[in-house]
Amino acid sequence: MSRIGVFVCQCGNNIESTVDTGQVASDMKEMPGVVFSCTYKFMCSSPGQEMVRQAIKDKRLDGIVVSACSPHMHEKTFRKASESAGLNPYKCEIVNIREQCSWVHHDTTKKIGTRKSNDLTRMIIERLKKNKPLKKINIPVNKKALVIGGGIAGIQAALDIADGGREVILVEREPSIGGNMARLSETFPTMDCSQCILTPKMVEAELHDKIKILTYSEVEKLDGYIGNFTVTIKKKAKYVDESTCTGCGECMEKCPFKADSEFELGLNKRKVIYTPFPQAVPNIPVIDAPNCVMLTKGKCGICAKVCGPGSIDFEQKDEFIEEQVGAVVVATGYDLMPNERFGEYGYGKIKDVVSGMQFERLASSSGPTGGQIFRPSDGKVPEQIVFLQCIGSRDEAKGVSYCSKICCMYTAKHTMLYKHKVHDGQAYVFYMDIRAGGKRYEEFTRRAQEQEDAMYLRGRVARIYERDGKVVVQGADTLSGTQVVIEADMVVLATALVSRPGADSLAQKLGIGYDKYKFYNEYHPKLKPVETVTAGIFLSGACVGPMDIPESVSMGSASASKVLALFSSDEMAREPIVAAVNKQRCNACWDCVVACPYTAIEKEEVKDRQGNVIGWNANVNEGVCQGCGVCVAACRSKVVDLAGYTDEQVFAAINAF
Amino acid sequence: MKIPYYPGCTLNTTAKGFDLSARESAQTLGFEMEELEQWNCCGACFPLSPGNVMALAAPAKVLTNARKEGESVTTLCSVCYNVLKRTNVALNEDKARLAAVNDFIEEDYDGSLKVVHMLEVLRDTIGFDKVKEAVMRPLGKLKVGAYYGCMLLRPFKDVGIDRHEGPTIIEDLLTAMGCEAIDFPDKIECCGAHLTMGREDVVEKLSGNVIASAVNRGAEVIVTSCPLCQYNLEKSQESIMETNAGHKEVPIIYFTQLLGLSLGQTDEMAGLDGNKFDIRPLLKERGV
Amino acid sequence: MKMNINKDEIQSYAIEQLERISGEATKNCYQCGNCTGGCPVSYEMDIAPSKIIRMLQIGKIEAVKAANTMWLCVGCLQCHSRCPKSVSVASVLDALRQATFRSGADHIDVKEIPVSFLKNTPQQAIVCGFRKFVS
Amino acid sequence: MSEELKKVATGFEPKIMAFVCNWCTYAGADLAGTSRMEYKDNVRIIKLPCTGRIDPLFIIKAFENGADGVLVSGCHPGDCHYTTGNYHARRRWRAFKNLMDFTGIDETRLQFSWVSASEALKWVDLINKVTTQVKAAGPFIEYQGLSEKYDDGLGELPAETEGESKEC
Ligand SMILES: Cc1cc2nc3c(=O)[nH]c(=O)nc-3n(C[C@H](O)[C@H](O)[C@H](O)COP(=O)(O)OP(=O)(O)OC[C@H]3O[C@@H](n4cnc5c(N)ncnc54)[C@H](O)[C@@H]3O)c2cc1C
Ligand SMILES: Cc1cc2nc3c(=O)[nH]c(=O)nc-3n(C[C@H](O)[C@H](O)[C@H](O)COP(=O)(O)OP(=O)(O)OC[C@H]3O[C@@H](n4cnc5c(N)ncnc54)[C@H](O)[C@@H]3O)c2cc1C
Ligand code: SF4
Ligand code: SF4
Ligand code: SF4
Ligand code: SF4
Ligand code: SF4
Ligand code: SF4
Ligand code: SF4
Ligand code: SF4
Repeated sequence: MSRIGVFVCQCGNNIESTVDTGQVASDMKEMPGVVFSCTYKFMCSSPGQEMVRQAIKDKRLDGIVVSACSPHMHEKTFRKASESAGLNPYKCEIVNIREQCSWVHHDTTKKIGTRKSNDLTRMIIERLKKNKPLKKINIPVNKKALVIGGGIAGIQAALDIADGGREVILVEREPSIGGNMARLSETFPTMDCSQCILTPKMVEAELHDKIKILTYSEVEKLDGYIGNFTVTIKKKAKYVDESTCTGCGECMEKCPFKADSEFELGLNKRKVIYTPFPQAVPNIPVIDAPNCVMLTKGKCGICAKVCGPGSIDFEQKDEFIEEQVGAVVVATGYDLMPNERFGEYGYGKIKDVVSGMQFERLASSSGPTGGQIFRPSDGKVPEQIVFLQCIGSRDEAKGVSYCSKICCMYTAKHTMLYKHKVHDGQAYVFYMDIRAGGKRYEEFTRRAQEQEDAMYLRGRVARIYERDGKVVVQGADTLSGTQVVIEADMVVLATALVSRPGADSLAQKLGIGYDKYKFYNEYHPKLKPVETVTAGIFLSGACVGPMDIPESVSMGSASASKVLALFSSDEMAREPIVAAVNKQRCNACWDCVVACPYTAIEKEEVKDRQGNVIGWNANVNEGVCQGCGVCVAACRSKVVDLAGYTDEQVFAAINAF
Repeated sequence: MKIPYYPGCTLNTTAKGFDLSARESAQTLGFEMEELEQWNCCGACFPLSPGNVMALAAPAKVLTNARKEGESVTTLCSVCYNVLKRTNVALNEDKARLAAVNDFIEEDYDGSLKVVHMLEVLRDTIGFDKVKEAVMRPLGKLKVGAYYGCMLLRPFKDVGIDRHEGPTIIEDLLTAMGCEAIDFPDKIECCGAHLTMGREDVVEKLSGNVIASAVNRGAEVIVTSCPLCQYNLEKSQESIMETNAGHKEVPIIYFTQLLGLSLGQTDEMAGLDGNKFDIRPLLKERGV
Repeated sequence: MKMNINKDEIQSYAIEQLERISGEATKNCYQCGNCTGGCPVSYEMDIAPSKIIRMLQIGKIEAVKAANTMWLCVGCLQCHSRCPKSVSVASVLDALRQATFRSGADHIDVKEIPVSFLKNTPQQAIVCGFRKFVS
Repeated sequence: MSEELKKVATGFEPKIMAFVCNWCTYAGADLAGTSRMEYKDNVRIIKLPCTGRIDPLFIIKAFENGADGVLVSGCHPGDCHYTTGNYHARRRWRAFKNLMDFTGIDETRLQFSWVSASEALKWVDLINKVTTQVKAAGPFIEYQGLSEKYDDGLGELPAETEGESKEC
């Protein structure tokens, strides 16, 4: 038989005015298993709590029910009090007779309030009888972080974590970190040069003794859960020994073969042994294997001959590295929709129709034209240049329905860059709306129009074609309501920001969610913008959706602070409200596995003593389970249960209804 | 091999050359275009508002009769192709509409006919490679602009025989025939179509744009797949020539006529007499 | 020009009926102007295609009916094929023509068409012209 | 309903059981309290972490135990604290609605709703609406006696329906 104590609070007059608490206390005392009951004016006050503690000790209570305010108010208070009196905190239950009773039933005869309080308390007493003592789950935390993606967001996250004194592994797919920002010329809204603000950060990351950068690498596999991940990283062969290469560049100088530069987006060539750009970090070249004559045909080998330290190694193979980490920051960034998607704008065939990013390269002083705006077809200075916004964005029919958010801003920037370099040139912008919702952003786009003479035309362009060396742009100016034609020299498409190819497969490896555009899902778009549904995995930058540098950096820092908070103690305490499978009776139907929103349930092999697999069952990973209980309801064999909300507890409450 | 063929009204009257050259070319390429036993006018324009169910009756009748004779029907005229194919799609998409139309024409067509264009037959059934092999008179030095107009391409979802912004199917055929295919930006723009009734000024402008665009890229011949395009382009060229003495005339002929010539047909077989602007002087000049 | 915008016109039966016949929802249009930009005949139209939709959005169907636009549309479908919202102005204009025909009005008088035209023009142009211009 | 039952129904106060999620609806109901709103007193709440935790058996058991109506409410679709828990719940309800006929429970006795933490007013309206609705449907007697068999006044169930362990 239980020994339960019932404490009915008056809450000053808040409860007492419509509930006869004395009556409730004495009625409950009659219930089997209840050995003590009382009322008090303010149960949550220090003397109130002391009363509870005393009763637990004196009456040797094995469970208490506090009929008072909402558990969202004081459940913690009373559970703490119970614990200090030696009672398991999960043997303390709260009945809400204030917010959901005395305050909403205004009957001053107290009949209604008393009856309802009795009912509610009775239900919880019966529930309490089925409560099991529970212990907080302690998970050890491995205080090393993995950052995937070395763009500005990933670099920022890595630096902040490292500055917090924790080790970081930064994995970057390309030969250098830097991401898309490394390509930009000057950046809105302040117009500082991208390289000037990015390069120091890249170098800082390289030199930081807590950061290990793995370039030309990708995450192959991630196992485990918060605090305890095991990651397998594939390090692609660079054919250059990183430990001996001095970055002298002799090999690149002498390599006789060239290929299209990915970094320059086809506007320029690079050598077959290359770093993507001169400020690359690390400053170690890689050999583009499919284009290397030595690696494909066994001839050449010039780079090896000229390399002083003998760092070229044609025999190098891909390597797999395993690391233990406690948290992961995903910062894999974005890509741009290719120009080839847009038939009406020349399918990428008209040379003088370029993308916004290509224009960045043309405007960049380290770009293929040294910062001069020349048109690609014949190298002439464009006297009239047309910028098209929302290309592929906000286009349900042929592109994506979302707004890419940064193109309004960078287009305004482009018109300024153009005007600064071609003083008597005319820039036109076709736009649908100008979205400049950031600090000093509206002023920026206005400046482009008022001071830098950009002509903004509200409308879309229907088609672009070449005629007599001109790029003819035919569209509408909806403000004047007519079709307009501009015989331009060059056209820049502000193409949609899209997720990286393969973003979905990375998400699957990590067990995080993504939307239909393959952008990663935040746990909550407003209140948990850097968390994912998988505890311990955080998001930063444009892999979540289109965003600019200030936002990417904020998210990088936000993720870092989450990681550092997680790393602040050796163990992580978690509420013990988790599911568990009765493995003997599980029939491996995997209904729960499918249902769990957190992929917390694994398929587990059952082995005999020889190690042969003789069956399967489900197994809940306590580190991952969030305690929603979806699996419990999903299991038709009724063999999963949720601690704290077991079927038994719920049925007991229903039965006492 | 026999292919059920729907000529449509215009190919029986003003566009005889289109019909003739196509049938002859088919013979050479090893198949026969067998005219449907029973057919009526398709209506010549697809009703753009779905509320207009009655206008589907005529094309539905064509589809019904064609279905009785086979599983597919081939057309030459772009307009017929557009109307029949879209009608078929519309009837398949909306069974209520199908039932209403069936009630009206007192038939019970089930939507299972396949509507194809001659260009698709040449590309998909015969193969342009085979066409290439059959060429006896390579038109190597001829610069030909392929004019698609609207009806072969739009709406893409329902009729598009090729990418609707940058189609190449006719160019691919021209290349197989040994011509130099000229890409020009206005190849998918409208000729003015039925506005020829009452608004010739508009037709002259639109068709004029098409011709100018093709000429600007160096085209000496324009091929079409639509009698109305052909008519509008020819007529507009006449007025261009009245006002612009420097304009060098461009023969505007059906792609099947050029195909016929490359396959070695005589001028009569290719129906060259029906065209306002004769291609023969140009052929002579180029020595082909 | 000044317009009085009101609920009765925006929610009028005429607009509702037009949307039903045309199968197009005018509010899907976000006024990008692509249709106007690509329409080969817009230069001749009293009201350009995108403005037609705009006028209908604000309930001005009478103004739209009075314009020459519907009689100039060639049905080339450039508007529809390039509309980012898949709106077909051509269908709306077709529905407007249908509505006009239903009220018994023809756009051209058949008797006035010259015989030479009927003789020389391809059949399809005549059939199509009749369908577009007469009830 | 027979005339006789209708008579019984006059002055009849239904008992309604509500299963609500901890994060949205429970907090919404709390807000109704802090705002001192007033609503019908016929509802008794059972709090669960998520509507996804709710087993259809809970509902049947509630009816067995004398509930005249059952209310289920959680976060709005897309707002679930557990991201997709309420979608699972919704799918389950759809299947369950079909089952209702089979179990002999009138559809009006079971109400599903979404109430967020800020929708105190919606909660109040919902309770009032459900109460009126269930009142109109009259007492639920189809399952009567089912639980009475075991009724010792405390609602204890015999071991076999209760689960494995009996000790408390
Ligand atoms: C034309 C143009 C102009 C712009 N101008 C401005 C401007 O003026 N001001 C401004 O604030 N913003 C501007 N932006 C936006 C800016 O580029 C982005 O906000 C910023 O680059 C986002 O940084 P990120 O780190 O999130 O992503 P990215 O820069 O894309 O970096 C992601 C990194 O992750 C790596 N990666 C991807 N997948 C993997 C993988 N699976 N494994 C390992 N590594 C991976 C990539 O190689 C890359 O290095 C502009 C954007 C464009 C397109
Ligand atoms: C009409 C309207 C609708 C909105 N709707 C949405 C929406 O739907 N979704 C959305 O995401 N955002 C919305 N927002 C924006 C949202 O309100 C803000 O983003 C958010 O509230 C900002 O939070 P904050 O903490 O920065 O500032 P605040 O909410 O302003 O909090 C600042 C706090 O600091 C206190 N304080 C100020 N000075 C001092 C001082 N000197 N010492 C001590 N305390 C001080 C203030 O009292 C206040 O409590 C809306 C805004 C408006 C105006
Ligand atoms: S020559 Fe050798 S040391 Fe110099 S950059 Fe090349 S690989 Fe490195
Ligand atoms: S071996 Fe390859 S990388 Fe080296 S110089 Fe030759 S082509 Fe270039
Ligand atoms: S940011 Fe501007 S240009 Fe880019 S998609 Fe949005 S509205 Fe269009
Ligand atoms: S100020 Fe507000 S209402 Fe105006 S554009 Fe900006 S966000 Fe929109
Ligand atoms: S309780 Fe929720 S999170 Fe935990 S295993 Fe079950 S479904 Fe997954
Ligand atoms: S749903 Fe139940 S029976 Fe099926 S795998 Fe999960 S625990 Fe096992
Ligand atoms: S193209 Fe479409 S969305 Fe744009 S204005 Fe025309 S109808 Fe509206
Ligand atoms: S279909 Fe009509 S409205 Fe549309 S582009 Fe063609 S002519 Fe213009």
